[in-house]
Amino acid sequence: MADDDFEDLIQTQRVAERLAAEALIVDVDGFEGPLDLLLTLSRTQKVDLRKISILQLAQQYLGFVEQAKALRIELAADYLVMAAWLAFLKSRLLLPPDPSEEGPSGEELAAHLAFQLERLQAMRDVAAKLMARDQKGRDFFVRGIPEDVMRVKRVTWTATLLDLMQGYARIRTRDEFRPFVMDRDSVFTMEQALERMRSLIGYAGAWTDISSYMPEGWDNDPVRRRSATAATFAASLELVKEGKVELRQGGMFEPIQLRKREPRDG
Amino acid sequence: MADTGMQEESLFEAPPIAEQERMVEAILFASAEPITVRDLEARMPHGCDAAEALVYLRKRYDGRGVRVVKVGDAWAIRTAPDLGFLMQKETTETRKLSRAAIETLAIIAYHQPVTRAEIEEIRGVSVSRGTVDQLLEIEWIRFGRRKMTPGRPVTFVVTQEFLDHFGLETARDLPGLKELRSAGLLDNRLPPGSMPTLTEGEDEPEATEGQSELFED
Amino acid sequence: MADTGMQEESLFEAPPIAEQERMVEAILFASAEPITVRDLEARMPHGCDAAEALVYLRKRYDGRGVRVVKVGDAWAIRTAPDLGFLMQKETTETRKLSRAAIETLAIIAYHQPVTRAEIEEIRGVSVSRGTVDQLLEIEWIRFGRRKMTPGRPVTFVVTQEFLDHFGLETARDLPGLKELRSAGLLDNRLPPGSMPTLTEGEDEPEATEGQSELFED
Repeated sequence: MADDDFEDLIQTQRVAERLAAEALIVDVDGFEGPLDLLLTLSRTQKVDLRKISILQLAQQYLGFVEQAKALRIELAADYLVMAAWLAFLKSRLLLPPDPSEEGPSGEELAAHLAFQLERLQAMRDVAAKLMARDQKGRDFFVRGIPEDVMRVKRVTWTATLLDLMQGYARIRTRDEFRPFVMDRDSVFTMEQALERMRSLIGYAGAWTDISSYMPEGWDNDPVRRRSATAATFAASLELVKEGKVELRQGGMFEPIQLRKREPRDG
Repeated sequence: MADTGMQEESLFEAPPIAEQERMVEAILFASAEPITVRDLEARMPHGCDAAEALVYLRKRYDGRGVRVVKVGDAWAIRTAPDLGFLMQKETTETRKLSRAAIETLAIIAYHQPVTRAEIEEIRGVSVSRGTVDQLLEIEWIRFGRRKMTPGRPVTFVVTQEFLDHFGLETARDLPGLKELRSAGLLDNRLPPGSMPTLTEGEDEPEATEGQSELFED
Repeated sequence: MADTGMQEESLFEAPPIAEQERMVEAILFASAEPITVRDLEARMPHGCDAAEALVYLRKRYDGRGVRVVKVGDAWAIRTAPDLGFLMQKETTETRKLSRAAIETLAIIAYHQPVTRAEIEEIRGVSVSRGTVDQLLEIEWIRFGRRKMTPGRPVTFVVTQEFLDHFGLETARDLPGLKELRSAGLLDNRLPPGSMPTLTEGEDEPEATEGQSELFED
């Protein structure tokens, strides 16, 4: 009978344990880490967080972890780290201070933990206050028909005085090159005139105006005409020097005439 | 009991017209589309007169930066038409003038008043309409008097805007070719002998009617 | 010539302040987003004082259905919060934030600029990437400057959108901020000696540099 009773008891305990274990798993999952768990546990003290007994809190936490272990609940590593640290803190708080020991005192450590709990609680409080504020799209609203801002791209053109002068200089420099090249174009050289006349003087038995030796197509443009006239005249002089032709002029500004020079005897 | 009765009654009493005006204002502002008087009233507390509130609201916005306007049989808030220009965002980009434009501008500055044909003769290439239009648009050149030559072609002259931009008092302040050369701006590759000597006079734009018009001050 | 000069001058003269007020009104009404004084002035004629115009405009809308509100260094028009009940149609379904996200947001708002490690230190748990991503995505937080501490970790700060959403002029107006500060709860108090090291955060994402902190002044 006693055995039966005992077995019943065990049975009952097992059921209770199982239920407790399930509840704890749920609870542990519901906590956001050891600090959250500590904060929840601290509420059972029903005092201002500033007056909380850290020693009592450490005991509560360690009790919780022990219970979880007994129920073979797997606790995340950080819960166990916190448990180890709280056990250390508890010993520091209980034992008289050892002057040879380095590091912060138990009171300092406890004070910081209290600060952490208070700070976390404060953050939760202001988070709630923040979310309770009037919110955009819920309590106040933006313009329903916003107008698009048309983007107008405007180009400002710029140039410096230097650009301007360089531009002008560029044109004028090109102008200076062009006459130089074009002069050659409209220049009838003496060599060209000589060549032309040498091929023609064979027929110049009678006096003829040297203007008739002007190359064709050079009399329309005054520049070209001047050049051709000068070249033809210079070529004539050259031919006289060579003894190939004779020149004569009736008077000032009279036409200059040319004829082939017959080789003289003696 | 009496209190509750009063409260209940006041719940069905329309808010004061000033409050109704605020409501219409907020709804018109936040609504994504124009909204009819009927729809306004459907959203406002029982007994409101949106049409009356609109009269007040319209008056309130009279002459303001935005107006309460009727769109079909609905109402909306819109920008005042004279402020439409504010709904444009201008971005300014500064670009260097093209070489063709600079050269054309330089010729006009040095030879004004100058016809298009003259510009083309000096540049040795035809001047595109776009280039002249661009310079006119920037307001660095403008039309001068017509030339008293056959066809009476229009001339171009530079503007005050041009002088301001380039920091010149008059177009005559533009340096002459000699100065350009001594400043090293002219290419000196040519053998000195083959270069036609430029005199100060050559660089000066010819004085004509159009020019005196520009330069008189 | 003289006329043109006069016209040009008047173009650079700022319009009367009443007109500037209208302009600010029109621009703010047209935009759903807050606009800075600088942007206002960029859109207004040369020489305008948008800040002064805003003082008048703000007063004008005092007690009306819509209000001129300051959001950081920008301005916006919003409906009066007491009329929110009229706007069921416009109500936007805000994404439900997790408790972790709300707490993280509050920690960033009150401790900014704050590193992930600091957030974790305050909450006592590691911050999941998803939480931060969600807050970044709704543009309530952004990366701040890197901390000048070993590893130069990135920091988080709240955005103008956050201020706009919660109707705050500046982060200094956060509810209870003063009390928290005077209670020393915003101090970055280091744990004395050997505290259990909290889970290290994942690799910090890269931050853009040169962002100003909201609490800097």
